[in-house]
Amino acid sequence: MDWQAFSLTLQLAAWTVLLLVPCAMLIARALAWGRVPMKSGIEALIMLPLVLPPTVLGFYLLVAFSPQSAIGGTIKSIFGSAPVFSFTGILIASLIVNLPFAVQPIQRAFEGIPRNVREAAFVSGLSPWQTMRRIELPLAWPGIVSAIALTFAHTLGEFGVILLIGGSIPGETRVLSIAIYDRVQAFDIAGAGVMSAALLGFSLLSIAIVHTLARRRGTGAHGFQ
Amino acid sequence: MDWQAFSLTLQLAAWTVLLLVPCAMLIARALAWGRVPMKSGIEALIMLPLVLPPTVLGFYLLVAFSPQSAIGGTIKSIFGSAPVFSFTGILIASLIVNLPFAVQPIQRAFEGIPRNVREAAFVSGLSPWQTMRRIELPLAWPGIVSAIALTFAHTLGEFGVILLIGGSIPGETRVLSIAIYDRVQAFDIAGAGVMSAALLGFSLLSIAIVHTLARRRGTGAHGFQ
Amino acid sequence: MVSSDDGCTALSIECRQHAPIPLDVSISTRAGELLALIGPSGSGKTTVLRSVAGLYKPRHGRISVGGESWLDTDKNIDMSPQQRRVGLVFQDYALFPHLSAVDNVALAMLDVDSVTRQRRAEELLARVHLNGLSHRRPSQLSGGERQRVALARALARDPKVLLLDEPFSAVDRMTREPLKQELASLHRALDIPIVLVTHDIEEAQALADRICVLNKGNVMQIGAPDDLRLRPRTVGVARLMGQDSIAAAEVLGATHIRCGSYILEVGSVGDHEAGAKVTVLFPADCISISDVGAEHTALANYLHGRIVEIVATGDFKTLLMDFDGLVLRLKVTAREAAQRNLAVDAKIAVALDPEGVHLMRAE
Amino acid sequence: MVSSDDGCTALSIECRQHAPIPLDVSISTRAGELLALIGPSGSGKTTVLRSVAGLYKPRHGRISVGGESWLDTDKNIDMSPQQRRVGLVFQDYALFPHLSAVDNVALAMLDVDSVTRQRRAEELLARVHLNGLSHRRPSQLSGGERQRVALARALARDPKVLLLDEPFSAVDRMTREPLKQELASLHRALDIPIVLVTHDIEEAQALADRICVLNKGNVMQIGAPDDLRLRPRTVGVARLMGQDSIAAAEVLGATHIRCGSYILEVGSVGDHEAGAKVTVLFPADCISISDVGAEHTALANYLHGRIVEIVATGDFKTLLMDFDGLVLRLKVTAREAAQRNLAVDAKIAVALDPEGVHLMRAE
Amino acid sequence: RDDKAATSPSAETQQQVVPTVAAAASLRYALEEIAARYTKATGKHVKLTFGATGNLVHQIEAGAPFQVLFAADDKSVKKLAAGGNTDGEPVVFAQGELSVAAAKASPVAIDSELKGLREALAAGKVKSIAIANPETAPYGRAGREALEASGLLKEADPLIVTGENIGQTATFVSTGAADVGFIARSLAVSKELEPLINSASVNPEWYKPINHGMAVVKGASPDAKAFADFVRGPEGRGVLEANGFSVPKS
Ligand SMILES: Nc1ncnc2c1ncn2[C@@H]1O[C@H](COP(=O)(O)OP(=O)(O)OP(=O)(O)O)[C@@H](O)[C@H]1O
Ligand SMILES: Nc1ncnc2c1ncn2[C@@H]1O[C@H](COP(=O)(O)OP(=O)(O)OP(=O)(O)O)[C@@H](O)[C@H]1O
Ligand code: MOO
Ligand SMILES: [Mg+2]
Ligand SMILES: [Mg+2]
Repeated sequence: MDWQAFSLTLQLAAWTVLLLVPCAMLIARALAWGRVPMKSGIEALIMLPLVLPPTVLGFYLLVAFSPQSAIGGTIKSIFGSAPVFSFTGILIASLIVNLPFAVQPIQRAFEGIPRNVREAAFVSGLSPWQTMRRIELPLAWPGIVSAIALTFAHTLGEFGVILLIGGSIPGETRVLSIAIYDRVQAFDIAGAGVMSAALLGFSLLSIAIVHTLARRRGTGAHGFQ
Repeated sequence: MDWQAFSLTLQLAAWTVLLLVPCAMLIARALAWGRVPMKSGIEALIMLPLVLPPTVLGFYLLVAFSPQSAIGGTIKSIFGSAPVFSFTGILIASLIVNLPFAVQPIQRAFEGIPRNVREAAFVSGLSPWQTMRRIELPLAWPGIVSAIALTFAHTLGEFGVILLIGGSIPGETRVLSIAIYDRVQAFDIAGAGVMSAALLGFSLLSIAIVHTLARRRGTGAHGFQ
Repeated sequence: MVSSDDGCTALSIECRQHAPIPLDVSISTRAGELLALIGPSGSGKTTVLRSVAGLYKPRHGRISVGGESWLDTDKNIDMSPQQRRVGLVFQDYALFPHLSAVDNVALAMLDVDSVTRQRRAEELLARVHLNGLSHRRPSQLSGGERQRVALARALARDPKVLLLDEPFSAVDRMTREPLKQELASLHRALDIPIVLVTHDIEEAQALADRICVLNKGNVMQIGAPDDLRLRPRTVGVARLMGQDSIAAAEVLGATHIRCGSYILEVGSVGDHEAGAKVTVLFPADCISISDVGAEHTALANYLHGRIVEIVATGDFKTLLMDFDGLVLRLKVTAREAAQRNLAVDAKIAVALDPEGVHLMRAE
Repeated sequence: MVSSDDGCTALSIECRQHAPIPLDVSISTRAGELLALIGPSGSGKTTVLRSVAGLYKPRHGRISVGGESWLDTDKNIDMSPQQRRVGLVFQDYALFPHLSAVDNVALAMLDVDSVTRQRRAEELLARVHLNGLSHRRPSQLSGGERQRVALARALARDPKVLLLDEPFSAVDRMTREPLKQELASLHRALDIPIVLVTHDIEEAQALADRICVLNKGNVMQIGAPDDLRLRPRTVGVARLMGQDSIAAAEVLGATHIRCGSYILEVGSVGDHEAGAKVTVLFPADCISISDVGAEHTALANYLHGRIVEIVATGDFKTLLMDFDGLVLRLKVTAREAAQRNLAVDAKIAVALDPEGVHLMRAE
Repeated sequence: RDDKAATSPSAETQQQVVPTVAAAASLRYALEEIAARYTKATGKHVKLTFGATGNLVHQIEAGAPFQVLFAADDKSVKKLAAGGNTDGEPVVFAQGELSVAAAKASPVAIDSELKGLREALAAGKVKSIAIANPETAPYGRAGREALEASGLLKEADPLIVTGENIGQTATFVSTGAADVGFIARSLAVSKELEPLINSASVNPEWYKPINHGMAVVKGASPDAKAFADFVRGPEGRGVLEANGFSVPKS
């Protein structure tokens, strides 16, 4: 069992959720109610990472992140190193890949909040920000939990993109899925099995926890009568 | 441009949506309102394909589907051939992989339907089936569209699992994502670029269409007042 | 058993439970009877209707309609809402948000072929005066318009029992009048029991054959409108029925009570013992204004005092009169008030009809 | 301009648009005035309130409160609902489904520190008689309980304008009375304009300083309750105000009209020419029952006919009387009906006070 | 037409007629050329599928319709044979050479003795060194051996990034994502990669020989066997050698 890969995977998933879900909430909210020009276009764009095969995406990211490229070069000149073959790099990739998983369920949840409940909040003097925090987020909670679960779980299992831009560096970019793949390739089926089982058990556990949470906080959210 | 791969990919995505979404609706509905024992457990199980690295999943499917295994053997004795390295095989894999994408958004959508609207349907004499067809499905439509879009798009881009169990056989299992990867590996960046662009354009188009549909049929669905 | 008269008890409801919503009701109606269910907010009216419709299952209960058992928790009978065939107007309408008004109504008639269905739905909408709005969605309708769509939908199903949870609360007087007449004619035409929850006592009195008063899940009284108005069992019922001339009194004998400084003659003290503390109601019917100054003082039940307040509402004025601490309220027509020169602080004398005075247990 | 009196027009509303909801209203109220907004279902009452609250933006409009401009489509002023500081009770309550009753109320006072907020929220709930239910979620409350939470929430914000969209529609008489008294005392205490949408004319008459009648988005009439009741501008207003004794007539001269086979004296025919067809209203105040048989036939405005129908509702009876084709409706107390032995088919005679008879344009 | 055939009812028979051949990524250019020549010479076609050797072996064991496997090593074909999945004994048909390579823009100078790499490492100019996964890809194993033999492993170890297979490693190098890398000479000299990189063969004494094994899968058609023979025949040898392989005397 590769504990280092395990902890790395968890860190990656946690950071992805932590950074992505708040952004996704803002985007989803704007798409649900805002007067966003070219809404359909933007929605399609957000779906993009879902459509591109992970390795294609990975390849383009590799090109974009390499120190010789414009993006990679700029980042290098600012942070001292290009994002390729680093935790930062796979985190950025993970954020991009998970965008649709985070935005879609939250957007649907926001859209499901009755208009007059939001209006009641406005009339009660709640600023847009307070309305979001106290009314919209609690009511959209099940959708947000969906997004967290999808993003977290998907990151745990993310493979293609990381394979391409990670370089399998122990403790830096060798996440569990890559480690498992290595084992399979090396015909170490037993080793792969142990790690897969660990990943599986852990994911099942975390999903179950998240869902229980959803039910707890979500109580009454569906009680629109 | 590999048109064969393109049409194969479309067929795969279409079949996946066609077969998966109706099942997902039934599952999601049962989870949303049914008294399902061990609900959290089942929900976690459905999320599983999301968590497992595609290659791990692919590997296990490969083992399970091979003619020597119990499952593969049974299928072979019924249909005359094992599902591995065939369109059927990648279709089954695609169904499994996409299960969470199909179930989650639909479940959330069902949960969002106010209780008394369903009660009104019962009192109006609509059987559970009619209630589902005439009330619940139209009201859950945005969620169903989300599910269709996520599933369709994700299948277009699916890579890891198919790489492992598909074997890249032209006309049978070489879908576009695999063909693109192949081009990248062969340093035929231009060829990969053309195919990626085609995939991308097509997906954007289909997502935009689906979303427009969602808005059309979904009008008023959010008009709970 | 309940169906003692001639076996044709149309709807009989028995529900008992302690929590979460306390219920202990036993109501039965005859076919073709319109029963009004009134009671304070939160007394369980909606819950009773939901129980009849099969949307709520009380811990213990028996509900039967025309001899058919819909619910019997002892025998484990519990028919589904679909099987029960009720027409229910939800307090909050519960329209199908994605369907037009006409489709909302038509959907309750799926057993009918689609052409007839559309035609009948349009007819029903016309009956609730919604012609021309039939293709609007609920979100494009006003509150009262929605409520009427809900009413049309409830009627569509050709129900065995009609349950109306404040079906007119959101419609104005002009719209309400014809609707009430629709309901009244429906009531005559259909031989089904109708249960009407309403907060409008006048409406209940005008439409209902009997009124049932609920409080905290208990039936306080059930009877003909005048019964409840003139002979309420409790002060609560009296007040709900709009009777405010209520005072404390002491029973003196078989036909006399002491009320404040007056000794009043009453038709009967019922089974109250002499010396018992009672609460006494003077229904408006038993109060008549006498001419002041005429020396009727010797007469029984002749009170004279002062007008404390006059509240004008439309064609009527409500007098608040004080007779040495006995406060009576009386609604008179504006015409009468003018003729009699009634004014605040003016003296006033009234005579109380002994037969009308009603005694209740002390509060 | 509107604020001609002393510049302290508290609330002035002007909205004009054709579609999708036709609106053409111009209303202004004084500070501390309670304005009742009545009108048929779908006449735009809710839309007007929503416009004031900033939840609906009419094509053309000007809304100002205490001199402050909240909306002016010409000057491109459009304050957000937050900035406007209104208390609004939604017709369908619109409570926050995930919060308890007390939190629903407290949330409207975020500017206050949290301890005070909770305390005041509890106080407000007590004021609407919801003690003990403050920790229930909306889904665990009855219709009337929800409505009262909505009322408490609207009061919580210390609003500059109070907008009430049928705030008592779901509460029974016993619960409603104290709530109305709360509203009346609030009305006295707060120096803010209150707009009350209601379907209950009595409520409007009892509570409102002025009543505004809307129809199809147009102001039909605005004035003191008695103004509207006794001198409605149109038949529609008359009927909305509960006046049903309406007939067609022809103007004969400055003080006479012909109505059916009768020539009646009236106080004034206003600016109607002789020969003009008019509709005439006989408010209940101007109809008094005379003794039949007494030969007053020579007297002006003395009619005699027959009682066609008597409808009893509670303490009152409504008589439908036919005087040679002129049909009048009159509500009398049950007491008077008994004293006069009024019964269906009995003869009856009435005298009409010429001053009370009111002429309107022909329908 | 090819795609027509695949979707036509006779797809099944067509596939049996045209054998499918699986090969490691490092053999891509050589085998593509040999296949073209084979078609020219015999008029018969083969379908080529490239992948990581490990995957291909798993797939064949699971019943993939591959008839011949050209691997990047000799271990995998032996494993396949041990599992009873081959028709006859596997053979080594080519030996690969290891190249050190860097993108044209890379700061690392390239030479067979790795002097440039040593200097660049000393100067701290190297951020990453790409090799294939040494556990699964023989070129990766060889790359690691070369670093060790040249005494650079200690400094290089923390900088190593590994590609899934040698093709991916070459992608790392050619895009400049990795500053330098060890790849198959067969790829380094291909016309696709050559213009993008500087490369040099690594001193062959620094790593153990890289044997490419080949096996005919059980039940292979005569056509497939014919192709296998063609690869080992004179024309095949010539192409292999031209693509940077050396061919052992059989
Ligand atoms: N889910 C629940 N859990 C606990 N109590 C509930 C729940 N739902 C309703 N109640 C309570 O049950 C009581 C009866 O509610 P019900 O809706 O039947 O009243 P109602 O008579 O219809 O009142 P209203 O006239 O205000 O509509 C109320 O006090 C309410 O607070
Ligand atoms: N979104 C909409 N599109 C078109 N018409 C609408 C829309 N919303 C409301 N209406 C119409 O506007 C009119 C005014 O509605 P409003 O809700 O203001 O009426 P109201 O006076 O409050 O009626 P009620 O007493 O029944 O609540 C109604 O006829 C209604 O059908
Ligand atoms: O593709 Mo390989 O197995 O690294 O030569
Ligand atoms: Mg209720
Ligand atoms: Mg309204």
